[in-house]
Amino acid sequence: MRRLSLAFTLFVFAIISVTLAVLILYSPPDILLGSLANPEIQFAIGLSIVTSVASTLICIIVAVPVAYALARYTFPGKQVATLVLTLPLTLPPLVAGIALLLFFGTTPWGRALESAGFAVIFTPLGIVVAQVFVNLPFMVRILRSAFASINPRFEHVAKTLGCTEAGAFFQVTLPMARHGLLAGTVVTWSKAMGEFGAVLMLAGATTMKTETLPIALYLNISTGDVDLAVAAATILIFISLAALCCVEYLDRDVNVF
Amino acid sequence: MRRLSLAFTLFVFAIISVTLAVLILYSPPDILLGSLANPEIQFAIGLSIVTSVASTLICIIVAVPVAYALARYTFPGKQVATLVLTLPLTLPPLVAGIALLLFFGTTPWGRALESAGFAVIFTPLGIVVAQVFVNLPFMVRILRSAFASINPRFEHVAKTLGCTEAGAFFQVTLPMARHGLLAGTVVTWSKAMGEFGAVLMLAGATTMKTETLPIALYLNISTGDVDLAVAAATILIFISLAALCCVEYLDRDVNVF
Amino acid sequence: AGCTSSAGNTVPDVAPATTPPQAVSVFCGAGLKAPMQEIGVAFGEKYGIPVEFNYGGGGTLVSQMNLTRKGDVFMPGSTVEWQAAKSQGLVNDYELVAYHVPVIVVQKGNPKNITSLTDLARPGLKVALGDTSATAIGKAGVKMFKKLNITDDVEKNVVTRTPTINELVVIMKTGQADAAIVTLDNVDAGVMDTITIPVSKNEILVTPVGMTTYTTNTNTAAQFVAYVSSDEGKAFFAKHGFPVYPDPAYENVRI
Amino acid sequence: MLSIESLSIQLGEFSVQEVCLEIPDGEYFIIIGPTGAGKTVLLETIAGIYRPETGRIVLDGKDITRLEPRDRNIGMVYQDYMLFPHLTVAGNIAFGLRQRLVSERRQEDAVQEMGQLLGIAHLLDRYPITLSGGEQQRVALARALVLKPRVLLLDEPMSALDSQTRERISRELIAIRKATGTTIVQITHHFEEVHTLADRIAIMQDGNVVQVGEPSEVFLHPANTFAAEFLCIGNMIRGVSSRLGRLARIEAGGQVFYAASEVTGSVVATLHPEDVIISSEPFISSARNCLEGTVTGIVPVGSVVRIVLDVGFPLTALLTRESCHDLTLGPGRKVYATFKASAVHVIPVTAQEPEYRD
Amino acid sequence: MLSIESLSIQLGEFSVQEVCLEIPDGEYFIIIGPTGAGKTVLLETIAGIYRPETGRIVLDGKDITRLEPRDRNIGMVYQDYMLFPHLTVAGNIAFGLRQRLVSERRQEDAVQEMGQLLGIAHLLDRYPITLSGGEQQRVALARALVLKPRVLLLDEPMSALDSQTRERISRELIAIRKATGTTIVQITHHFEEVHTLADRIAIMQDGNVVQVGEPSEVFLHPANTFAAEFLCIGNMIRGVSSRLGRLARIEAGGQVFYAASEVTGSVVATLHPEDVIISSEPFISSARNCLEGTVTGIVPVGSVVRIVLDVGFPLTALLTRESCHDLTLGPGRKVYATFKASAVHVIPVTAQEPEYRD
Ligand SMILES: Nc1ncnc2c1ncn2[C@@H]1O[C@H](COP(=O)(O)OP(=O)(O)OP(=O)(O)O)[C@@H](O)[C@H]1O
Ligand SMILES: Nc1ncnc2c1ncn2[C@@H]1O[C@H](COP(=O)(O)OP(=O)(O)OP(=O)(O)O)[C@@H](O)[C@H]1O
Ligand SMILES: [Mg+2]
Ligand SMILES: [Mg+2]
Repeated sequence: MRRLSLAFTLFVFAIISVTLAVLILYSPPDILLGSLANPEIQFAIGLSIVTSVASTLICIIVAVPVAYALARYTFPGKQVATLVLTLPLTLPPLVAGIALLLFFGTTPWGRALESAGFAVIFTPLGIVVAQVFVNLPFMVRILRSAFASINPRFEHVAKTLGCTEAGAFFQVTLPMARHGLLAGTVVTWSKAMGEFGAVLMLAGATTMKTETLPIALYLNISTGDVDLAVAAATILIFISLAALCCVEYLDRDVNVF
Repeated sequence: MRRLSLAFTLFVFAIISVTLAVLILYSPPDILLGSLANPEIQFAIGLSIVTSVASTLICIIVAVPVAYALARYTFPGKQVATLVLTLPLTLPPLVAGIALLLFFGTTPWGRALESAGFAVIFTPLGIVVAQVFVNLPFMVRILRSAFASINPRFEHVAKTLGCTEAGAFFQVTLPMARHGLLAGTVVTWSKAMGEFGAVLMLAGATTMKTETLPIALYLNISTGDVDLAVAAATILIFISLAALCCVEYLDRDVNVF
Repeated sequence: AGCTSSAGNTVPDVAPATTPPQAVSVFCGAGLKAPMQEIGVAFGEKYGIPVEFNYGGGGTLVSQMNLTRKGDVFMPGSTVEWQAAKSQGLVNDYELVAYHVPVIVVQKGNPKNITSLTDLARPGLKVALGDTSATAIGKAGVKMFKKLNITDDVEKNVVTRTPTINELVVIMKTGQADAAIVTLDNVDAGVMDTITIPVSKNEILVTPVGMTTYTTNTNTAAQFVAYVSSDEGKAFFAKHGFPVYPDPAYENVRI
Repeated sequence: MLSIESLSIQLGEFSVQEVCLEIPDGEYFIIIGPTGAGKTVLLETIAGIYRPETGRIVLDGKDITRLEPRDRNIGMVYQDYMLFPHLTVAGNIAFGLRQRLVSERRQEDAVQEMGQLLGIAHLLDRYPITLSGGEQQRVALARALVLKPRVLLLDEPMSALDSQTRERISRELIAIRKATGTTIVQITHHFEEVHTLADRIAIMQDGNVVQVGEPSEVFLHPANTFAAEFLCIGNMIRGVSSRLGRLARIEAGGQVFYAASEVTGSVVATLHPEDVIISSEPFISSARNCLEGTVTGIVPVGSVVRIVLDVGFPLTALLTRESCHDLTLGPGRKVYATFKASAVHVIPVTAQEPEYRD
Repeated sequence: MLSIESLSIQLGEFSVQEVCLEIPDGEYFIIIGPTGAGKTVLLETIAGIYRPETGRIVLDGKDITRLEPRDRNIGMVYQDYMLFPHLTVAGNIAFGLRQRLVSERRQEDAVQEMGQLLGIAHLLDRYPITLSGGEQQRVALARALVLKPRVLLLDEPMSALDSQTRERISRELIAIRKATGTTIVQITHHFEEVHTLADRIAIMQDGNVVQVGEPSEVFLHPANTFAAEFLCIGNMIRGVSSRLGRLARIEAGGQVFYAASEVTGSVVATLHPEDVIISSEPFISSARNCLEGTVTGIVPVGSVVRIVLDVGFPLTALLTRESCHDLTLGPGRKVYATFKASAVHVIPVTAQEPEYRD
């Protein structure tokens, strides 16, 4: 068992690291440095980081109560709600973008939002909205499982020790579900960072306005410029590396067995 | 707490269902039925289902031991392995596709595989490979968290009751982690079903050969046929609905608290 | 080496010619799918040689060709992509097949009363255009506006620039822009009106077809290129609303 | 005053039925009963973990049945400890204080004090999963005690402790009750604790409270054969009772003895082994029963010896080792068993009652 | 034969040090010790859950120290039960049988039989989380017993059971041992179980085995003051001993008494309360110590009464209620306490030993 699973790990590790290495080595350092010096790329990096962090935070804030409700409470229509909240998972991002465009562009609610100053179409706000829409179901699904794995009796006990319902949740269930929460955050943030299709549809690809790193990269590919695209991807990999290091640091030592 | 989280749930439910409804209602029923009668779409549906199921199975088979090793064992280089195995999460699919193309098209290993009959470039096999490469890190990350949440003492106890190490894993840890496993499977399968960029790059978009439903949808949009594209997306939604119903059925009642 | 997993009558694409005949692998712009699919069928019936299409955006196809050295025939949407491929040594000579004619599309009924390119410079309009580096249509737009000297005014109206024409169509269909410049074959007459651009002010694109430099399947590839650029092949383009090359109306188009 | 008014709770197939209890302020009330009787369910309902179907829980005149657990001012020690695995021992103990927004400093002091009191001060930085059973149990106790609640519910709070530690903690509990007037309701399987701690006890069986009373009273006069058997009253003699003056004349196994009771008919007579005196010679007095029998078994039980006689029916007596030695008892030896009529408690056997079995 | 050969285990700051035990086939061996002494760690190491630092575990001449747990043929009941939450009670009990590829039918039969034996047959379809503490404990027992292992390790297997159920299960354990010759190693905090079940016992303290021996021997002759205190030997009298013929003459609190011992110097003399006879008149004999004292306390403890005297030092005696009543004892009453010199056990007080405290 130990030997087998370590062998699998080594194998997958080898494949992924070779693939990433091939990718990283493909772009000569001068192109990489050149991209980094490019103000358009710099803007894209900044925009990507800001929007992905914002959308991940929104996902966490929204998904936590939703996942909790789905895991703990019974209410009429719960099964339907569970299904509907998982459905957008399969939507290809492009279609999710079309759906959002239809929703915000053609429905009265969408127009009402727009006239209330919440303009999302072709704006940086749209990037965040698209990322949230695409990633929220992931977060909800992962967190729901994490909450469902925790014995609700701990919350009851916390309540007899003086907690409010919210207190019990934040002090007991959430910390006990932290593995799932971290996994969900990593998945959500990573997807937000790499999100492309839906963002492109809803927010457009306006240079220095709604151009995120993946879009910059796509534009480069579209012009047939693989080198520049790979350079952008390399930058993305290094950003992820830094972020993941932080998360792993948070996840370290939290096994209290 | 209850009221708040139910309110959030209702809100998210409303937004998602309206958005999906707008999308579904957008394609008139006759177009939908027309697409379903189209042999190209039928082929795409079949190919999508077959490849997504295959890649999900492969992801499960590979990710389970890897996630277990990362959650349980200590070995030299574990931290590096943990990071590298999570890194591809942020790669936009298109870049993942490029990386795979580089790996299989330009490296000696890739060519060796090809001459050994494992041809992935522009073949249906490539679809599966692309999906696995893109989704494996998701599965590993989610499963790792699920395994880390389970007290290893249960495995020890199982071993004193006569289990081998593998037996203890399959009979105790894995069933106890079933929530995480189901979440990972749903996420992986959904992503595989909707995967586009990496598949397009590696496997191409050859009609009746490597054309999955998301690619069919893309080609339809490319030829200006948005209606057909939305019809394809609607079909995708219904397939997901059916699949998710099954999973929810499996996930029902497994709370033993 | 064999491509055992491909279906039906397809055969290895790098192996020496054997029976059954080796399929022609065509890397084809996604926008050309409708006529090309039919040409593939007709060619197969006529010569008994199967055709395999790999569709994608022009840039994507160039990247794939660059990395895999696969594909016998390259057929992008316009000569712009051809130049990109040529600069990387992937292709050489081409035959011209059809025109991609840029047109202005406006919302059904033309509510903003747009009649010409210069109207796009009118303040307050919402205009969606293709990306200037990634799309041929974007590049064409730049040239047209430059000719009319309205570049800055139009730029103020641009709400988005998209990396492919696909998004422009969706944006028009969902009503997010008042006008866009797309190619004629992308127009969906059911939901939008078309304003033609006079040839003199237009930057018409031409669709080329040609062999890749590295193909080992030279004979069949040449056969296919010849077929597509024959009148028989061009007829399929005409059927799908493409003006075919050469067309006297577009005589002085610069390529 | 904690009043439980005809409380019923349903859990799957199991139900607690119409339980009524009145527990005055500062009382040490102990609940005993066989495993699965519903003791834990009852206590957790009082704490607010389960919602009762019907009935009320009233504390100091206030109906707390529907109150949030946190507003009840009731502390509980759980049978399975329920320590929070993600908090250290100190974090667990301070958990309730943190909810009350007690200052950090005072939290620390209180945790330290509790740690000292329960002998877990050296474990404060550890996580519960690394503790031994008894250590976990003391942490669970500390977590409840530190809040100084109005009512303390203890579900087998010392089951994992050795007798020395148990005694020390019992003493602390008594001291706490004296100092603060806390009402304590405890579940235990240790009769010793019943004797040393309880003001009153209740016996539960199958979701019902069968008997409530002072321990000595309950041990002397069990309400029915179930209670008598559960309390391990050594002698339960099945017989037929008839009136004889102010006594009951009981015939059993061909012998006759007398009891201070008015019950007649088919009965079970209970008699504590320690109330039986063994002597070599008969020892006649008006107030006493004296039966002749032979020794059939001698079982040393800790510090005392259990002698089983056959006097027509089996009769058990409890002697100190010294007395046993002095009497030179041995199997087959003929002896006399003397006991007071007032030591015999008579329980009528009703039709519904299940057959007494061992 | 199970031999533990200088086994050491390290867990965080705690360590079990150089434990040596020899447990012959079919023995009922009980380990006692205060909470946190390392009993569970020792047992779980034998079962194979922890890896020892040094030392060997040898079963029937075979070194099993590095063997996989499943190859040891050792069954264990865990203190915290460790039932699998995702399996029903039946699934839990059958778990081990499934590993041995026993046929479905025979699994079911075995599960049914165990269910009957332990009174949990009605719970077979339930999930562990819905069970009461005692029910869970019996499932844990069933899960281990059903495998009929060569050695059975029981970690406080009856702590959550009422005394009746405990007695019944003790009887079953004895019967199983008789029928199969299983070696049983049990941890308990109940001295009663020690007396009724154990062939031999070991006392653990702080990771060390302090004393091993037959229960009667250990209770009469505790190895040191810690053991004496832990065993709750009622009288521990600190004094100074000197030789007088074949006896030890012990001076304590101004009084003198004699013990059959050869230990001299600073000592602690232990004396079981049940070995002390109380009488109204002195009662002289050469073999006995007879001290005059006054009654200072009378504590009824279950079926007996604990009398505390002041004879210059505090001295406790145990009487039956009857005797206590007959002697008309009351606080302040002057009485005589008589005990044999052979009943007094003398423990030398060494410098290292911690001060005896209560
Ligand atoms: N959620 C539940 N569903 C079904 N039955 C339950 C549930 N919870 C408890 N029970 C049953 O209720 C009965 C009483 O349980 P409870 O825990 O109160 O017993 P107890 O008196 O505390 O026993 P013990 O002394 O063994 O702890 C048990 O038979 C138990 O199986
Ligand atoms: N993983 C660990 N890390 C550090 N200390 C540990 C660990 N596991 C156990 N200990 C400590 O080892 C000591 C012995 O534990 P053990 O469980 O053997 O006690 P025990 O004798 O069984 O006590 P009890 O009667 O309370 O069950 C305890 O003080 C405990 O805190
Ligand atoms: Mg209980
Ligand atoms: Mg223990």
